[in-house]
Amino acid sequence: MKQSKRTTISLLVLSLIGLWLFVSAPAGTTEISISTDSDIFKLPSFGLGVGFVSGIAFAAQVLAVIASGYFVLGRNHKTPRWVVILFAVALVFEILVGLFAGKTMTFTSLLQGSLALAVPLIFGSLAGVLSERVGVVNIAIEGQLLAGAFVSALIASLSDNMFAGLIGAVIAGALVAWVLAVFAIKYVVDQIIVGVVLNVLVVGLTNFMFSTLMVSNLPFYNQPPRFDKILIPLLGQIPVLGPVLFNQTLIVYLMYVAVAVVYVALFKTRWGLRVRAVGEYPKAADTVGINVFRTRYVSVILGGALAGLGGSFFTLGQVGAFGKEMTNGAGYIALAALIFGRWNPLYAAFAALLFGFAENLQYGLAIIGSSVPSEFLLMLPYALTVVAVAGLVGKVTGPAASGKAYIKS
Amino acid sequence: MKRVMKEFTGGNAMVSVLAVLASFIVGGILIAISSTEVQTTITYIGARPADFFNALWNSVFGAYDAMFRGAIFNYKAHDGVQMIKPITETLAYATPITMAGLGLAVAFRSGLFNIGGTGQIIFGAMFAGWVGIYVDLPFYIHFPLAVLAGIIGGGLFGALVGFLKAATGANEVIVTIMFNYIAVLLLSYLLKTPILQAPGSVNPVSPPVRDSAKYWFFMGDQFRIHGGLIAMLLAVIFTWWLLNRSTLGFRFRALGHNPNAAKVAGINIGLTYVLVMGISGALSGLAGTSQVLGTEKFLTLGVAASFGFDAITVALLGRSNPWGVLVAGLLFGGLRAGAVTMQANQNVPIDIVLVVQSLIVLFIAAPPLVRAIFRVKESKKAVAA
Amino acid sequence: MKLELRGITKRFGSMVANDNVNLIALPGEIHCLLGENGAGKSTLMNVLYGLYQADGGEILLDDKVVKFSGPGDAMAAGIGMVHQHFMLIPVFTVAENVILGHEPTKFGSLLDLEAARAKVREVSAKFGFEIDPDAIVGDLPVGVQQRVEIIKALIGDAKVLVFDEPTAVLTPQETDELMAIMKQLRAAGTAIVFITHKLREVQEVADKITVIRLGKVVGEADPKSTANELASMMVGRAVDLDVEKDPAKPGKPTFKVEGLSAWSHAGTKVLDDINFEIHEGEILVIAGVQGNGQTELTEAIIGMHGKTAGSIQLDGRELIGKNVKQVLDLGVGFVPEDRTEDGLVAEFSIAENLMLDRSDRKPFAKGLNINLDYLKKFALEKLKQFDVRAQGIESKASQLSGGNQQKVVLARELSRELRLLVASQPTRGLDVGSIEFVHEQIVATRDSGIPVLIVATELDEATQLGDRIAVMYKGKIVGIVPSNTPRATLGQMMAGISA
Amino acid sequence: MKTVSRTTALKGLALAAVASLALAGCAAAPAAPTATPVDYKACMVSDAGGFNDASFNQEAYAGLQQAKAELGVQTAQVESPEKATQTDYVSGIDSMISEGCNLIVTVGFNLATATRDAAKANPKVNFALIDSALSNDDFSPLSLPNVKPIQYDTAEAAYLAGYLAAATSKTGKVATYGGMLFPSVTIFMDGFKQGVEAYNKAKGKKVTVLGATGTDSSKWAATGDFNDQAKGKTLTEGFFAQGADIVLPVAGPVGVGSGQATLDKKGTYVVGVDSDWYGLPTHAAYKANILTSIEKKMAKAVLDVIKSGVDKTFTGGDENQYVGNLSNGGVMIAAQHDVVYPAGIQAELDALQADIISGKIVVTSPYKK
Repeated sequence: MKQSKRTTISLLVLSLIGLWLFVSAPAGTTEISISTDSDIFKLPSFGLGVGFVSGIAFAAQVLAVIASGYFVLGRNHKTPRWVVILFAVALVFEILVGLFAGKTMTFTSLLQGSLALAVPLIFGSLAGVLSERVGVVNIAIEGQLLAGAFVSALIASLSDNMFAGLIGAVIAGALVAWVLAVFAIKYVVDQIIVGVVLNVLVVGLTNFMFSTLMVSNLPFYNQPPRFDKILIPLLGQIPVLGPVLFNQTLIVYLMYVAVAVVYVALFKTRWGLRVRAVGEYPKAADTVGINVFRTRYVSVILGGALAGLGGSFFTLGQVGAFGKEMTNGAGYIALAALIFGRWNPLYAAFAALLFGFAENLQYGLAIIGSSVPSEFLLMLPYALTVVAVAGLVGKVTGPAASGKAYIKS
Repeated sequence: MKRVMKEFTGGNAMVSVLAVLASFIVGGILIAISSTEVQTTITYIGARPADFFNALWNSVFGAYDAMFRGAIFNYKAHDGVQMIKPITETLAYATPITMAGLGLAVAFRSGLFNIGGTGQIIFGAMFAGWVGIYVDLPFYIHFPLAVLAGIIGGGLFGALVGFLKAATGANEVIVTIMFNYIAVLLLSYLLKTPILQAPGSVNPVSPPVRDSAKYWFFMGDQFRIHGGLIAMLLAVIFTWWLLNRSTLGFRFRALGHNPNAAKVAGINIGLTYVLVMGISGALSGLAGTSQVLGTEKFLTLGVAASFGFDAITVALLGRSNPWGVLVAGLLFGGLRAGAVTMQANQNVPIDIVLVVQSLIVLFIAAPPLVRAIFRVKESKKAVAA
Repeated sequence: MKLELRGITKRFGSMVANDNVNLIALPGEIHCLLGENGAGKSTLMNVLYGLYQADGGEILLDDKVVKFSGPGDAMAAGIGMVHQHFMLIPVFTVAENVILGHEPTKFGSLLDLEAARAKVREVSAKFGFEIDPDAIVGDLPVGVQQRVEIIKALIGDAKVLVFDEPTAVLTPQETDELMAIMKQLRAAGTAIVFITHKLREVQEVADKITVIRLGKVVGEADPKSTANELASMMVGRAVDLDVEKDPAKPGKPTFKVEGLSAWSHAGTKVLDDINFEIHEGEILVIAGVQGNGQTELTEAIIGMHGKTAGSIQLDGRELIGKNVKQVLDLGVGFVPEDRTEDGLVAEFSIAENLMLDRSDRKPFAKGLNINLDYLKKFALEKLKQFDVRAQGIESKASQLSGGNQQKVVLARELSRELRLLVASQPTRGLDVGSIEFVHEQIVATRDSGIPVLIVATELDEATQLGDRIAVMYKGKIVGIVPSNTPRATLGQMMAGISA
Repeated sequence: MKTVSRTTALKGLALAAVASLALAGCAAAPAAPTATPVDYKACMVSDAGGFNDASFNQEAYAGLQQAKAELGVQTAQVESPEKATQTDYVSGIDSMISEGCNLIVTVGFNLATATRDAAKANPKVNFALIDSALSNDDFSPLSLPNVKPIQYDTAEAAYLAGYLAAATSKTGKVATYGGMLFPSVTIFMDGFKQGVEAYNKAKGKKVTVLGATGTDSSKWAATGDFNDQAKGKTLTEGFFAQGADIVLPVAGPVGVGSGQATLDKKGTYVVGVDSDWYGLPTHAAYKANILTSIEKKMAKAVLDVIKSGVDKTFTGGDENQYVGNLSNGGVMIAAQHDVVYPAGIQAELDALQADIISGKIVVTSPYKK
């Protein structure tokens, strides 16, 4: 089936959900509360009629489907991205209002939690972007995150200094990435193999160090200080977005910087051009005098450093201690976000946010009491990812040389 | 992948042995570090160095001796059963890992990266478990039916991935990762509903599988090896046949090596994706049956353990060659069985095994590194242009 | 700048790719390096360009010995190269490709794409190229891509320019234009090394000719030598460049294409109302510059192209709507244009490659098993029949030379019960001996009364092999003409001008 | 910016000490040990999560350590892997048997079947099974003379904690969640909920329990695993955003995330589980915000059962099973630490406890059917 047509059909099918929600919308209202404690001007919460909102949202979906059909069938174009976004926003809003019918939806908190869950995913997907854009598949994101989490907790505890912990996390992540790079680039081992195995290795090492070293003296080895939230003046006062985006810990601010820097570096600088060239066609890069191996090492290791930083969010940003296997698969989700985001740092970050949102929505529903068993709610983010990958993204092609070792004859 | 396969087949046995040796040396270092004896004696190494070296030797030798006694032969045991029990434990662990490893090997050889071993094992176990628990039939029908159900369960779950890839181009790595989570959660849910939960139990466990559906415990109840071992060997032979002798496997490999050429030669790529993932999942499903109808005898949340991920390393270590997978499965089974004794006897954390396992794979994948470590010269090979 | 290669030797393992090669290119001179595929021309140029390190000999620029540890050094020294396989990143724009490796920047390390565009425009204007610096290279026609490649080579102010088989993908007109560019550069004092195996071009522009064979310089030739003289020198024996064949004895038109159109994934029309028929015992050559719909046409015939409309009939049966397997089963033999990508599984043995299309049926399959005995017998027989030079039937396809690989593909495709043979650029990149063999096989197939469709991009091959020639341009057939149509006319048709 | 301040100088010194320790190693050699150990070997097999889970495995392990120190018994233990199967439990127990253990404590309901089979096969070895009784394959109860089940009616203590939480809450909302919703998890949540309801009934208030809406415990809130502490934190922040100010995490190490969440919002508290979190280093960062803990005194029970083994007074079988409850001190809520309780609440709690012990109040739980 043609890619473009599939989008239309997917939207059409999804709009059936919208229709069903609209038809079955209960008569009640959904309270939406958007103020948080840090707000100076508290906005009152307000109620929305579920049926009314569903109607509007469904109408928007119908419009989007028609627009998509017009572009695909009428003008033989792909469905423009804004149509898909319009549709998604309308549907999500309809679902949200429906789910929280008769309850209070703490909208801002929902977003806050989504961001918190997404932070390590975003760092992880940036690591993946840097690595895969230069032609090295990075399955080891999980290991890089976990190494970062472990080392940051250890160093920050020993030094009683969070910044030392951050540096330690960066080095740890970079180290794991360096091993990946050496095996993938120098020893030409299949990159997926190295990645999978490195994840196991890091789990083994951190578990080992945890149970032999850390637990022998927890206050000494595993009680790092934790970053406090910093409220940014003015920006932090913007309703909804302020408390979500600008009342966060240093690591989150570093994440914004990292997304922006990686984006600019990849697409606007000499270095980025070379990185992408190496990832697309290393031989061509070689023939214009670019050192393929060095470029690969640098980019992969920088990626690992970012993932390490992301790992520190678990310990220094959130929990304040290391726990066995605490990353719990975040690296794999980051990988999914990266592919979903088409190897673009911005899109990948949005994909990670989407995942964080799905996951936190699940918590939000569990908090207010849901009619669905917890397992099915917990499945939500994973099921959504499958639907997204199969239905909307389909076959995506990454950097052409990703996963292929460059062998200079 | 292709290149590594070549590397692997080109590498000689010497490198493999040295890779395992190197990994055990690193493991030994960790063991020594974690030993409290070693930690204490090093503080006065100047005063009484013998203590330190004694402790060093005791910790490392003691650990690996315990591992040997836990994985192969317990020469310290008092009766024959206890003496040979370790090797049967190794086989018991090796059975599901090898089966699932074979499944992943089939996928790898066909160019698909199946990370979904966990989910497929769970589906196999759920299907086999349900039939084994709730269907009442004479054993000669019941047992094959239950095993078949498990194979089908894993196979369908795997084939679904192949179908999604064929129909929509969805990346199988992502889909299988997500399916693992979904399978675990589904099992967790079903174990709390009457569909699978044992009546009268408050915990998430199923009723036991009926005797008529169980694998044959041919060495008696005091050992944990059962007919699954035979099934594993059959699966190895089957996989070998599939990949090397069958026309279907030929098409799988053609797809794995060069999908374009396969397409031009008239091979139906989409259908082949479904079949590859179906058979891959079916073999993992078989691992599920070995768990639920054999070793475990009832369904719990832990049924798949880490076998799905172990299977990846086993398949990689075995170079996706069925006999290689068998050897790798036995090695990993032995490590896992030995680790328990090592922990019980010497207090060595079980996580050492993960470290050793992953190092083995890394070292074996990079023969030049191993040669560099041991300063072995590369064997004379004709270097092609 | 004067370039001199002195005693260059390059070995790969036990194979000597260049054996004591000497070559001097003077400023304002076009020096042709003539040799067959695999003669060691490209290796020599890779040594010059710093991609390979020579095992012996030295490179001199203006009589000074230079050492290149990589292409960067070579570029800095003033050597530019137009590669045979374009060294362009398909997803990058023209400007990005051109500046790669020596990017203009602003504010430290931010790319200055405006400066890049200006540079592209400047060089482009100088040589009369009309190239949009912001176009994505992958979307450009091959001929234009090559100009990008030339701009890339020139932008570093190259004093020595190497053209590595640059005309393989060009129309005759584009080739003429390229020759003009080369002459323009020569006039400007650039030393040009022109690597090719096409004699016509050598005769047109060469000031000096060095012939290389099996890694050794076999001598210098006079630019005024005849084609057959040059060819004999190149191949090492007397060769007759003409394809020997009897006049066609066409039978019934059993293969018909009517109103065939096709669309790409992106929705653009790639085949536009194609109509032709081929008679039994006749060779129809589809001529045209690469990328004008030939690939899509062959894909549509064998059932690999997505969206198509119209009709393709073989022996009265409709092929559209059938999948690849069904089409092959109707007796279509298909030799794809890229044999390593689409024709062979490199990791498979010769024997396995020979049964790639029929592995699932008798006699190759015995039940669910592969019939290894039959396969062995079959493979040995084909090895002999098609003169495949290999250690044995267990040799991997990747270990074979290009000619032998193509023989394996032909052996497989011709061993079916054929009703139609479709071969896309069947001699691309082959040595003269293999070309002769492939041509013989195709003619023999024709003579057995089978309609044959050949896609050719080289006019010489088209006119020699074809009984009739259909010229394609932008997804349409410009016209179908007899094979003795003048070269100039065909060239015009290839540029879209109807005869 | 620091959340926790500690003496940096001390840390620096310690760091240097570690370094010099590794380098120098010139301390004097100690004399040979002289203590004479008891000829009794007590062993333990953990559930997944291991002995450092800051939760129930750790609490049980503490009992084993105490026995080693106080009774002089030899010990050995096996930590089951993070993703454990029955196979791992069985081989863990088997290896303890080969180590010649006299008594094997198995921690968690997951080990019930493995314990039963091992006990049948090794009648001379004694077992103590925590958090589960034995049953046959058809789930009829089973009694083996060499197995002592140790169970806890945690709901009773959770009831008190729920009452206390309801009384303490300023927002009228408290919250609870599990790691995964097993009975040994939901029993805490259920008891907690009953305590809140009791408070509402007594005072005519309407304190609600978020995360445990409705009677179907399978639909309550859960993080889905016992590892990801960051998830625990996010979920807890979600509770706080919905207005809750006290949270009971029943999720092993994931509870740390909840504790950390209390640091970010003033006036929020966490209720510990399994042991008194106040005293555990793992929870030190937020110990001021620990309202109370629902304690399962496993260490004591383990110590007692080992002692009975040493004294040759071990009694197994269903009839001799130990059910820890308020009455025998097997479960309790921790004493007040830093959090200021509402006036008079301690007296109320004492009265409630007396009523539960006397049977006047019945806290429903799987142990009282």
